[in-house]
Amino acid sequence: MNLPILSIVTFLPLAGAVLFIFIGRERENLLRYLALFITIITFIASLYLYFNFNAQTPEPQFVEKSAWIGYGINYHIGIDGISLYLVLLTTFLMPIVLLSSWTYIQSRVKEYLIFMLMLQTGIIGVFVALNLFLFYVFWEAMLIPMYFLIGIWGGRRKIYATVKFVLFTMLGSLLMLVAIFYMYSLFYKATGTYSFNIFDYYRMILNPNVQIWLFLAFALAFAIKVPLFPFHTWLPDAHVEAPTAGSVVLAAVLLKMGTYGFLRFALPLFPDALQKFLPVLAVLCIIGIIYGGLMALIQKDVKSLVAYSSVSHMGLIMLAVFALNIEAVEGAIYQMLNHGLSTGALFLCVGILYERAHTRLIKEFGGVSKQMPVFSAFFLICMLSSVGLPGLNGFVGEVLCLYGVFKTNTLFAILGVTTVILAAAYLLWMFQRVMQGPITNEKVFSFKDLRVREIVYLAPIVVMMFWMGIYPQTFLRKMDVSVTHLLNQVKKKEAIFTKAQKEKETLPPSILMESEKHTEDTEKEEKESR
Amino acid sequence: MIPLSYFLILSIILFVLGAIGFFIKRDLITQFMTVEIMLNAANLAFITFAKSAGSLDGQVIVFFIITVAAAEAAVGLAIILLVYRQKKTIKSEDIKLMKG
Amino acid sequence: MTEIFWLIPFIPALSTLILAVFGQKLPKKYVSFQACFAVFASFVISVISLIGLLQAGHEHSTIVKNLFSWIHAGSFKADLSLQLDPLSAVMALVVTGVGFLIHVYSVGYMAEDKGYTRYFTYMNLFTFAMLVLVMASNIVLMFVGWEGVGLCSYLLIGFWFEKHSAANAGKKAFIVNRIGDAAFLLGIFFIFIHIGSGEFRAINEAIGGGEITQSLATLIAILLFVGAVGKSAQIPLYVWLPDAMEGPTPVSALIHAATMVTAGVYMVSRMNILFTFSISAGHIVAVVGAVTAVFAATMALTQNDIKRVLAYSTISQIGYMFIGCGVGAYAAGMFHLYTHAFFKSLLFLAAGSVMHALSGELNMQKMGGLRKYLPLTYPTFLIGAIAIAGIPFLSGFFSKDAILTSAFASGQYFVWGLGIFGAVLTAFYMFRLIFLTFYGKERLEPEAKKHLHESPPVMTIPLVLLAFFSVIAGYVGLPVVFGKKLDFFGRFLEPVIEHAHEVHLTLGTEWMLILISVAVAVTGIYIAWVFYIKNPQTPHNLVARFPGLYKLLYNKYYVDEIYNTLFVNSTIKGSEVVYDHFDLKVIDGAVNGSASATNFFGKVLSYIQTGLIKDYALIFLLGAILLLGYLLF
Amino acid sequence: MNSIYALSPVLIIVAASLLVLLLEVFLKRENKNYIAYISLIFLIACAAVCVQFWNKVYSYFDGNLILDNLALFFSFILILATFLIILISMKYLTLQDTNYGEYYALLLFALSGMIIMVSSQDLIVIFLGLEVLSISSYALAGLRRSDEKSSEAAIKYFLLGSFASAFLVFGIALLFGATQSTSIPSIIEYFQSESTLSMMALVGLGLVVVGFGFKIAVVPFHMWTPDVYQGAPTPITAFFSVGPKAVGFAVLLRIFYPYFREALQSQAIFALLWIIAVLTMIVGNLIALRQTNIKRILAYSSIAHAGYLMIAILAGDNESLVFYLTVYLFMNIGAFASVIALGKKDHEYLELEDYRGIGFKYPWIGATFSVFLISLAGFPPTGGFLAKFYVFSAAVRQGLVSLVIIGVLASLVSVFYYLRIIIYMYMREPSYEVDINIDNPALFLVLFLCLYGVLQLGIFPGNILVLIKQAVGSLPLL
Repeated sequence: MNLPILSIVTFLPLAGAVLFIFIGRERENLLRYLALFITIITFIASLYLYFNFNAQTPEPQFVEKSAWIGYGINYHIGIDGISLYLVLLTTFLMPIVLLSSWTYIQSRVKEYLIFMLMLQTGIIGVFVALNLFLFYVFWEAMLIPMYFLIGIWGGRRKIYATVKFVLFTMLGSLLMLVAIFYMYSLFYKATGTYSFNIFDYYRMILNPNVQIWLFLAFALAFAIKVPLFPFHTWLPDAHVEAPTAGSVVLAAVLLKMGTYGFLRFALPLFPDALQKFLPVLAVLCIIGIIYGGLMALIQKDVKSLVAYSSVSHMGLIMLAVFALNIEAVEGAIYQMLNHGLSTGALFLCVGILYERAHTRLIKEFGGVSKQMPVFSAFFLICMLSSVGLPGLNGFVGEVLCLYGVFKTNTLFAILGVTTVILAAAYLLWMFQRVMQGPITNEKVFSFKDLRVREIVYLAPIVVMMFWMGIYPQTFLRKMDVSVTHLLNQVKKKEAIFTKAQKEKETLPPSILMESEKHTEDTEKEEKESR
Repeated sequence: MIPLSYFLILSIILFVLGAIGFFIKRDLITQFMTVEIMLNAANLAFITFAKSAGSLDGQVIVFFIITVAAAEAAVGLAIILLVYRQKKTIKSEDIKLMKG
Repeated sequence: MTEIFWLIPFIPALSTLILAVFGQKLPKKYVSFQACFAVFASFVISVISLIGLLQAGHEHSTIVKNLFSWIHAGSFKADLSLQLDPLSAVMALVVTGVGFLIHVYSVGYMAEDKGYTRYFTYMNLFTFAMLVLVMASNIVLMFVGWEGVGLCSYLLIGFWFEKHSAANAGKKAFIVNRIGDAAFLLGIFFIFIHIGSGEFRAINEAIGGGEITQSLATLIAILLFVGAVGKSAQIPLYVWLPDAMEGPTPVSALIHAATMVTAGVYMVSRMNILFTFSISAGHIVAVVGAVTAVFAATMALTQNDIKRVLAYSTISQIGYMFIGCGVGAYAAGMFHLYTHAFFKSLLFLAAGSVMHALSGELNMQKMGGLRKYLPLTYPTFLIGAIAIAGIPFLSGFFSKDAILTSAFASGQYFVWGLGIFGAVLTAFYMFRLIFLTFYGKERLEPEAKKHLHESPPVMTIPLVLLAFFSVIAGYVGLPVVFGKKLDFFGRFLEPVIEHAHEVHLTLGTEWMLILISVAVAVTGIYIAWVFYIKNPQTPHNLVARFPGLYKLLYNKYYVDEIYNTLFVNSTIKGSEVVYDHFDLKVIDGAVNGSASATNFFGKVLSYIQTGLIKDYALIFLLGAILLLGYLLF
Repeated sequence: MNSIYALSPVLIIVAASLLVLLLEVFLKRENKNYIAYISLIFLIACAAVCVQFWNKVYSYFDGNLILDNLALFFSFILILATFLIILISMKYLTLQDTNYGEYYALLLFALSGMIIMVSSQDLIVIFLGLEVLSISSYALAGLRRSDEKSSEAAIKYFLLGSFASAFLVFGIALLFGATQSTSIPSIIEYFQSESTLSMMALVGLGLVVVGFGFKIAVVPFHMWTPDVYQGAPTPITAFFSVGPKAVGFAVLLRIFYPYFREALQSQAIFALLWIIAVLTMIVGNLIALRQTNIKRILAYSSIAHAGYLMIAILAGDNESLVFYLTVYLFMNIGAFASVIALGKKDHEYLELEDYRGIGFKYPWIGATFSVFLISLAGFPPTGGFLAKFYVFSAAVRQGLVSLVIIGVLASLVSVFYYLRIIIYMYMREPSYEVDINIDNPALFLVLFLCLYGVLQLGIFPGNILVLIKQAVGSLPLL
């Protein structure tokens, strides 16, 4: 494949952002249309990825690798069955998000669009990076545009929210950075060569005692991003204060970076430590599921309600990830996409309401359906998909997650099933108070039903919801192999440990697994320089 | 004759005196003078060592240091004058516009 | 000809799609035509496929049509595949047949409503979901229909969402159902783990082959049954059904009487092998059914809201069906389901027609003497009442009798006793209803009396038809006393229903039982006559005599209140407390606390920076001294 | 090879400064800018010489002055720094009436001192260079005669500076006594040969550390920094924050790099520097949280950065150290340049409050300033990130994990106050009018150059890394 399609998908938005710098800020509509155009092109390009994706191999595809800085820092990207969909999700949502903020963002449109595009590049980069350094660069770089998006276009407590968001995330990721360095040096000590290539790291088998610390560092970073139960408080603030578009991206894609991180790094790199911490993590997930649901039940602000609901949903996803079996993990990935669609859509709906009412307090609404029947139909569908109604996407993911969890631990599954009830409770109650009943607030009478633009960006999501609910094989088929491969890796390493522990061997800090295929990515460094 | 260590001890004493003097003295000139004392303590040390080693290096160095001290004195006094012209005082505790 | 059976659910689905997308633009007439036609078409097809089955005979009585593979992940495989066998055929027939009549009826009933199109969209959607439920060939797909009908009932109960009560009822129905569904889901998982497939056939084979243990079977059965309890409004999850009457009356007739609520019964019969295999599960089903039958009946005694009476009676009747299933007479249970579909929907529609006549009046205390005004509604209503009361030669009699007989035969006399007692109550409250509504002196609001009129033919014709069926439907399954081979229904179902422990009673006992149930019915009616026609004071005297009991019944044992305080409010209150004191104070407090702590240290340190040269020198010197000291010692 | 060429960079600069001094007398006040141009030309010439001498090791004064690649690289950096400083000064001087010819002369003298320091192997020569640097720095700090703060900065700098240099000299004296020499190689040789070090030698080394600790402003010898930075004319502050620091570390590098290559890490001196590094990072960052004056914030931030650089010293990883200093030059000068950009006749906007809404009022300044701050905070894809990345990864490789953890946490704190400035620039509505003099092409040139530098070093640092490798390759390995 001669065309570096993956790089194009990744960096096209950034190129757009750079281009924008040279366009006058007063030509707002030009900017808007251009941004929309760019994102759509990106989406189309990413579709190319989907159609030419070979589902038969777990190896990363569309790989591009070129020497960059040295010391094992290479430009190395590629996608497998896991990251493919997250990339697609991102590219799919971006145009929608831009459309949703078409009129909502009136001030500083130029900067807004620039940050949006930068954000997209950052996010996609995280999902495609196969070099740990590159991954970290994107992971951190992505914070900056988000910081501005919340901080400039946010609500009343925007500054508090955005600073909290950035510091919270950085706390985790900086410790992860240290862990990365540690692995880096371990690899150097083991092989005498520098590498950040995750496939080299996959081949590394670390001493359990070392693993524990590294795992904790990684897990913290990802757990904050997900967010797992005790680290969730940044989320409601960020969501409530962020502009609609921000919330959508945050909920739909950014949170997935945490779960993705677990799948891509924490699990295959530290299987042994994972086994140690599995109970704790699982319990946290379950607490998250129930706790998030209960908190969502009593929120007074629609947005924070949805925010807590995603704490609950993500809890389920993580629980499934930790179940470590094919059904669960596939379900988890599928549920990531569902959560992306449904929660994103819910935020869009909330945004639509907010544009009309300029409030998000539930008690200010009531009987909106009467005024906006079309909207209520969309809202209903999005809500139901989030509730996990069969026939819509949510169900497939949910049932797979729960089933997978059930396979490994019945009790956890039974506790996890409460989400089925809680989700229905808080969402339906919210829907009743907002959309149904008599109209109490005369402001509601002035609400206009959906504009064409709004329908245009809600419709694709709804279509996807039905599609993913009725014919999920489209998506499940292509992740099968990758997921199986991932799980095998974990199993293989565990086996080596259990063997080692049986024979009472004392493992060195790290040994290298003779892997069937050698990654030639490790370039020799002359010893003198050290 | 007097053992070299005595000179060394003297120089150390001088140095310490200077150092202490620097922060118990109250006005800029004196503080600057204490610094001069410390420099000269260093000079004394150099000479002592030069003697003990029987090499000239140390003695040469002393001249360097004296020159430096002189230069410092020139600039330093100029600055002190500048301060005096603005604040009409050379008490060092009156100089605390910037803190925190 | 039967191969096209898979079209049955998809015709309504298509119609739903069209209505949902273009509905707002289409003319009313067309909308109603399309909606009704869709259901009618699938009705025709189900008739065809039923005939096909009858011809096919027992050996190949099950046809499976696999449309496409739905979810395949690891060991979890669920296909979109439909199955036609006697059981599903009967259900499909009921659903489409009764459904069609109710659609037609709705054309008249909803004529004035703004949400006309929306209504028919939902109705078609419901028909689709219900048909998926009954024709699914694996349990996951069944769950799809299961939740689908739940959704539709949510939508249709809350059809007039401007009304708080309606919106509330809808939400309540959905959430209560979800509780059952959660259990159902777990049951599905157990099945997948231990049997490895969700296909009914595979499940039955597995159980037949003794692949799973008694206790496991019981566990699964109970989990599934909890789902059924939710859907079919049995104790303790029945609370949503009475409120569900907030929806339009045809909806109550179709969803909350004829079809959806009986889904539980269908599911149990579908899994009958499982339920028979685990004896204790069967007992539980029977007992729950019996208790519910009586419990609900008692609540029906004192209600004045005509629809609520019918709602409680529905609960109670479903209780009977579960008795049937519980004692292993699945055929009987299904039979009652089938007859009940006719007369209960008849009753609802008739009640609807009464309301229509009285411009929406529901309170029976504000009716009376209506029989001369409603020449068509009255007799049909009466037929329905007689049928449900269990007077011989009408459908209700046969089915109920079949259930009670087999209950007796199975030796669970306690259950049987409850059933009999329930029968008395049933007869009583039904005729209380009749007498209060159509006899005695008129207690109408003058306003309502002004434009009091019989309903239009589009509404009355379905009534007549349903009445007709309520009379004759029973004759497909005559009691065994008339000879085994006359029980067409039972024999038709045989291939899918295994006859576990069938005890043959002597003819004498059979007759005796029949007589008892007849006597019981008559007694009930007689008491009602005494109470409400002969000397209408008696109720008031009774109330005066036992005020406590009356209050208890009138307030439905305060169950709603108890649930509210016990579950709903406590949850909300608790969460609020946790949110305020834990989420905000503890967790977030920790976050902000660490931030301010850092800031505080910064403050402290910045005090050292006094701006005085001597202090700077002092720090410098101290530093130097410490440094040297460290180096030397 | 022994050649008089070794002197050429220093001589060029000194000549330049003398010439400038002369011109100052003859030129009229309004065309003082010529002086600037002339000095710029000389700087370019000197830089060219450095480039010429690359990979040729000239030395003179029997090895006391040696132009190895390290010296050349540092000289080049310092010349570049001075170049940029002069560019940002030109307008500033006229706006803030500091327009004295000796300004440039002093700057050049300071530069010559620094070049001497980086290109010398002998402590005494280094000391002399240091004094040349310091004395002109004292003068520069006090150059805004109209401003009391300026003179206060000068006096504080002067007194404490000379105090510190006294310690340095005495330390050198003791080392001389212990080792009979003042040349670094022989001293190191002594340290490695002796099994038990004489007390005198240790104290001497300690005092030397103290002396340089003052220059590079590590805790607890940092006290002067904020005040001097705040009081001095802003371009000079930029100069202080980059030049002396770089030089100080260059010297420490020469002393400690070979020192730590060996297994001497167990020694007390290592633990000592460890403590100093930790203190520096913590104190610098924490106090910075409280500041409201931009120059003070940057002052404390520069202290904190000294802490990170100490980590590099401890890790004995010269490459990362030099790279960090290079990046630091660009981002810090850039930051100060942005601060200078926000000034008008006789007034500078230095309080956080002034920065409300600047980002949208002056998009370019705001954007560039944000980039520099983000780089200082260490976000990718800027040079600041890569610099931290190298230092920390090197440290981890040397097993200094705990130190690195403290380091990253400290930089987490730093993120807060760097982003705080951005908050003011972009997320707060201006409360009063801020109008600045934007007709200042030289300044914008500098902004651009620094921006370029920061991004180039952040994204494609390859070539510079090669140069740095060659530079530190010239260090003696024992």
